[in-house]
Amino acid sequence: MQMEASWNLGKLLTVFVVVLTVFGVLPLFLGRFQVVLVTEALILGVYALSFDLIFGYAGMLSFGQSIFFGVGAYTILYSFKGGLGLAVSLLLAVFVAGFFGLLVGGAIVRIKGAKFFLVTLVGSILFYLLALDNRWLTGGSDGMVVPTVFPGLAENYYLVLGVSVTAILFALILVRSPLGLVLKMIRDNERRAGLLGYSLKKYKVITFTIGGGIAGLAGGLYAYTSGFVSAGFFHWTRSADAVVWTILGGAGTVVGPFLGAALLTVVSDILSAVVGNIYPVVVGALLVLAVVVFPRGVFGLLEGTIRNWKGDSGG
Amino acid sequence: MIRVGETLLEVRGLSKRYDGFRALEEVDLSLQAGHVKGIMGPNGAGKSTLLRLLAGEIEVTSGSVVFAGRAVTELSVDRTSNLGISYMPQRPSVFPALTVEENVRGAAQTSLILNRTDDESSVKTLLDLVGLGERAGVRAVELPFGEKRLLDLAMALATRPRLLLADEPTAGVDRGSAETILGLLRDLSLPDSRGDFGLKGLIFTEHDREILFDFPDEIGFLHAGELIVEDVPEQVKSHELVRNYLANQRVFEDFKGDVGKDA
Amino acid sequence: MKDSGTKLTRRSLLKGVMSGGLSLLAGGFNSFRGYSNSPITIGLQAELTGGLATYGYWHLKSARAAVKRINAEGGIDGRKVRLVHEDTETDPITGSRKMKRLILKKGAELVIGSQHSGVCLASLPVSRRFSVPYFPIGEATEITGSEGHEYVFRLNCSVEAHAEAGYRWIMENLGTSWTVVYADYAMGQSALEEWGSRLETRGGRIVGKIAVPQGTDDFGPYLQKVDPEQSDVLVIILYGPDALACLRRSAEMGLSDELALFGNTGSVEALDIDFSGAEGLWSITNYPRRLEGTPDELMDVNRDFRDMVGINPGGRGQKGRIVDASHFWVPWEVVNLLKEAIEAVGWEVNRDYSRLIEYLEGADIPGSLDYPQGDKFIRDVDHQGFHSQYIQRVDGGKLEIETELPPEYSEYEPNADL
Amino acid sequence: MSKLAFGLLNGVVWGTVLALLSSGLNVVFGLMGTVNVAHGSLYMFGAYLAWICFSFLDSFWLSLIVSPLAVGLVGVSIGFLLKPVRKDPILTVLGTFGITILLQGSTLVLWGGTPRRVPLPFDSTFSLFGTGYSFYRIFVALVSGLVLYCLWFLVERTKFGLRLRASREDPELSSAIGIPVFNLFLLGFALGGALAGLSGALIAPLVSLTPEMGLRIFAIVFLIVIIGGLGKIWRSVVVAIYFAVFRGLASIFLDSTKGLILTFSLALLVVLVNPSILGRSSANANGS
Repeated sequence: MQMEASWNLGKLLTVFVVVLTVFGVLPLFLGRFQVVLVTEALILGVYALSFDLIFGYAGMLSFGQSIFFGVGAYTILYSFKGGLGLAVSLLLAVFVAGFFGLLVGGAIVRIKGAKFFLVTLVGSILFYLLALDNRWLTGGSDGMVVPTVFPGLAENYYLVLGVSVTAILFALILVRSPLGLVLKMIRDNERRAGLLGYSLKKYKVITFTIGGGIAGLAGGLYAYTSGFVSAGFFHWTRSADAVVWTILGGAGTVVGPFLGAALLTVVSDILSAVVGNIYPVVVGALLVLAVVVFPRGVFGLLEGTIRNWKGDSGG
Repeated sequence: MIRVGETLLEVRGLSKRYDGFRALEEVDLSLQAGHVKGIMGPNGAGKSTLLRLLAGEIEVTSGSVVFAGRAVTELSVDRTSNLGISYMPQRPSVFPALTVEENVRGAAQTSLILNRTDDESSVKTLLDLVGLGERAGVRAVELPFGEKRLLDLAMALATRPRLLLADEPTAGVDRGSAETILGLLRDLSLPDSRGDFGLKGLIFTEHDREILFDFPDEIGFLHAGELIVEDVPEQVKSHELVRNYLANQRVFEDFKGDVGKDA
Repeated sequence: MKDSGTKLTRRSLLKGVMSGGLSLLAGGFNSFRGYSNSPITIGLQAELTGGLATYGYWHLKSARAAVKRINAEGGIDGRKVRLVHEDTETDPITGSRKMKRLILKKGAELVIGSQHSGVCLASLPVSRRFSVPYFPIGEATEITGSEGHEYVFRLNCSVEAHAEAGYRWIMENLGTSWTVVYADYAMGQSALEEWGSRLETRGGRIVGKIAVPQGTDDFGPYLQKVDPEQSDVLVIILYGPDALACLRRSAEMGLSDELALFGNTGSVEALDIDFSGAEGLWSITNYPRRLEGTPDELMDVNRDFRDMVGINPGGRGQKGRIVDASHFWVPWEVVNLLKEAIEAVGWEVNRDYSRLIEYLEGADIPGSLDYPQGDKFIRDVDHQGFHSQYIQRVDGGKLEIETELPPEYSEYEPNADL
Repeated sequence: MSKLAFGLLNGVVWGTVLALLSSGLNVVFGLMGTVNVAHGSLYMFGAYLAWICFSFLDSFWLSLIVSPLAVGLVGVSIGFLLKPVRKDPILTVLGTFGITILLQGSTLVLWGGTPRRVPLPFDSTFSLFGTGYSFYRIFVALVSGLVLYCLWFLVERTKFGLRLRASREDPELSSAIGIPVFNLFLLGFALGGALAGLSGALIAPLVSLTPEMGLRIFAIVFLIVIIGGLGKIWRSVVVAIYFAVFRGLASIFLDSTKGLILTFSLALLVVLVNPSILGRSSANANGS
């Protein structure tokens, strides 16, 4: 997180243009399935980013992100059924999921620590059960097909790339803004942030609203590109996915969640093709390792390496 | 607008109980604008509890607090902070992962969307004031204890308080930093330098008798949750219980564990 | 003490990482084959991990055996068959991605679908998007109903087909007052609707509907709701661990002594029923677990079929795994059906699928070694297959076939017209 | 009426078992401030050990000794592994969550996804309000009650318990006056693991064993501990029984998933409106 913070705008912009160019021409080098995989990794990266804003920046370990992912996905379904266009539908997904973020955040804002984890976990269990129970609305565990014409793989990719870039820019601006500073203060030391005049409730609810909206965007994109939705979108293991990606990638950074999501999407794809059911074992081991040995994730490792080069070349 | 000589803070019958334990009992207290008040008393006497009640960090069991003519008894800590009461906690309380500059900027900023230039300049002024200008880019966690305390003070001042509540500002702090802190508090409490920060009053708790009897206008002595005496330093010194306390201070200091601190 | 000679500059390293990264990504790229004489690639979506892992294990064996046999006999139209498979992890989201992986990366031109209805439904849009024929095994009715499309064919019976065949048999043989214990999610809920509505239009009565959430540990409170005085039959629509737990608790509570127990296909599928709680349980199945139960005229071909898949006459594999008898034959038959259809219409890779689809629509399929389950037909309006179903009973720890219900017995009103 | 009575009694029996399971979490969480998310998976592991004892050693009863010992050992290993992060509540949650995934995945690799079954050790049943009820359930409740009593005695009435509580209240002070905090931390994990293992073995004959069984029950057990109050073993017992009875009655008198939703909602509501239950420990855990 220090690297991101210490970079000035010009440097950041250069990196951004380079990365964007690489991603822009990427489909030319990739097979059709790789395009699908990268598209999915980007969507999941946006989803993990939404969790990272809540955890990595505001310090709340939420296992409830799947609620907003699911809400966003179903918003797209019904928005399409109502004949609305893609852009409007995605916006709607952001707003509806953001509204749910506001409600959920408002309800749980006073809870702290390990209990917060429990409350959000039970929250996503509840939403999943509600989705199962209201099959007329959600299609239950079997789900529903989203009524849309599938666009081409490349169109999908560029759409998702565009949305991801927007989300990243938004997040970068947000975390470097005074508001972002307040969130980091709350993460680092709630008590003092309160003593300095910041209403913890207000800022936590704001974070949940923003995080919810972005998760809804990811859910909406997912529903659109995969063409289906199901109650499983709400399942708390989806929340856990976001947690794992973010921790492995590097919490408290904007790039980390994308790294984590991409890494695990690729690892899961390779592993499940090679050895099948050993994947969860690997992920579990990686998570333990990450927590105990490199709590700042892959991004933290990368950053450390780069710092070492800097130190070497300087000396 | 509060003028020198008018009442800044008016406390009536303030009490606090934890599960039946009386941390503070029927405390009456007032502070005139322009005055500095020192609070002394043994550990567990309720000094921190008093300051935290005034700051709104913990809930009042009974009694009332009026600040600048406004009842603030029921307000939460962020509201009182925004009204101009700033509380500097007993132990250093900084944002460890953020830089020194970010710590102060976070306290000083007045907009949520934009980094305003006048915020930036006040951050710089404050850092220079406490002597941390050179350390602006260091992460707070890496600061030694004394500098953390300086940072604490800079943050407490950054909110532009009218009343500063400082809880043992020099306890455990190295000599150099302690002098900086005391010098600042003393300067800030001089009428002509108050204009810079708009500070109208200061209440602090302290163990060290030299500091205590150095510059405050009034001193209060807390014992077992009760405000035994509150008067000008000379009068307080002559009070029997205070004399006892001062004589035995070494004994008190050896006593570990402050009952009020974590409650 | 730094050796500047071996030190990497940042620039060169960045370059190395980038080109390495690109070649790594590009290296994984599997070019899409599309020339005749090349093998025909058939994909299989299998549940190898997760809740339905037992099913996927057998589906893969069954498909592999079929492909092996065809290749040994010269392939399809002289072209070899290549089987590619992916694990859905019993999860629709993963399953949908794996469907794309099969088609886009592994070049599957035809895909045999999953056992999991959610995975099948999630894969339907993919099948339509890439115009790849899809043969789901999942039983949800809407797969060949409201959500079906022209590329989807289901050889095995749907939930509604089980209901159509099963309710009549129960009414005629076990009783007309039922209590239904069902899984409280899509599979159980839709089954309840389909069984229940049929029962009630024919004058039967559902005395109690007991919904049970997935993963219930304590069945006591749920089964307490069963009133043996009022109902003749306890119909169990559960699968796997829940079915097992329900049967055990109903035996403990003495329900099995007071009324007849009837289970849907999932209730005993791939489960060891060698325990007292299962004794006397009736159930419906697409295909007998034990060789003895298969029709006499097909007994020999079934012996061969089971040999090739690796299943003994008792319905277990070499390691003692119990087969999901009701479904494992589907991949075998789909592969054989594809061979038959492709050879009949002279279809080539990457050509139009329309003639293939035309051939499959309304196909009449006679029982044989290619189709060991028995005679069946695919209805042209909704691409739903119908075949014989069997009523079986647990007797002395074994599943004994009681009755065979012919294909027509299952046929219900179509829900779609493609 | 008999339904109500059945629901109550069955709830008490099931609740006692849940209480035993939650007491293990309570020891680690309530007394040491560490949330062991892997507790559910340890329980699952204990249950699978019972299945192994039954299937391969031909004795279910053996597992009542083997499971607590083996799972207690796993508990110690977890404690050891998490030593570097044991003071950070969020990192311990994440770390033990990783261990959960690891244990569940390993079970799947080792023993497959097919549901496993351990037969009831007693064949005999008696009639409870018109339906059969196995004596084994009563046995399980009695054993659970006994173990809970011993645990209560250990924590509240012995020197060991005093040290455990002291190290929870003030780790620094405890080290200062010579209590080996880290060893106690390990011991707490061992105890928590042993309790999870024992619960798993006891429950094994009553449920279907799957790798997911641990995670499924974890949220419920965690809720019970939170609502009951940390370190308060008897209150956990009451809440567990209350929970089981309520859930049982809700599934008797309501549509099942709706009953489950109601149960979870009410539990969540209790946690939300009374955040001071966790009170001091969370404030301390979050302090800088």
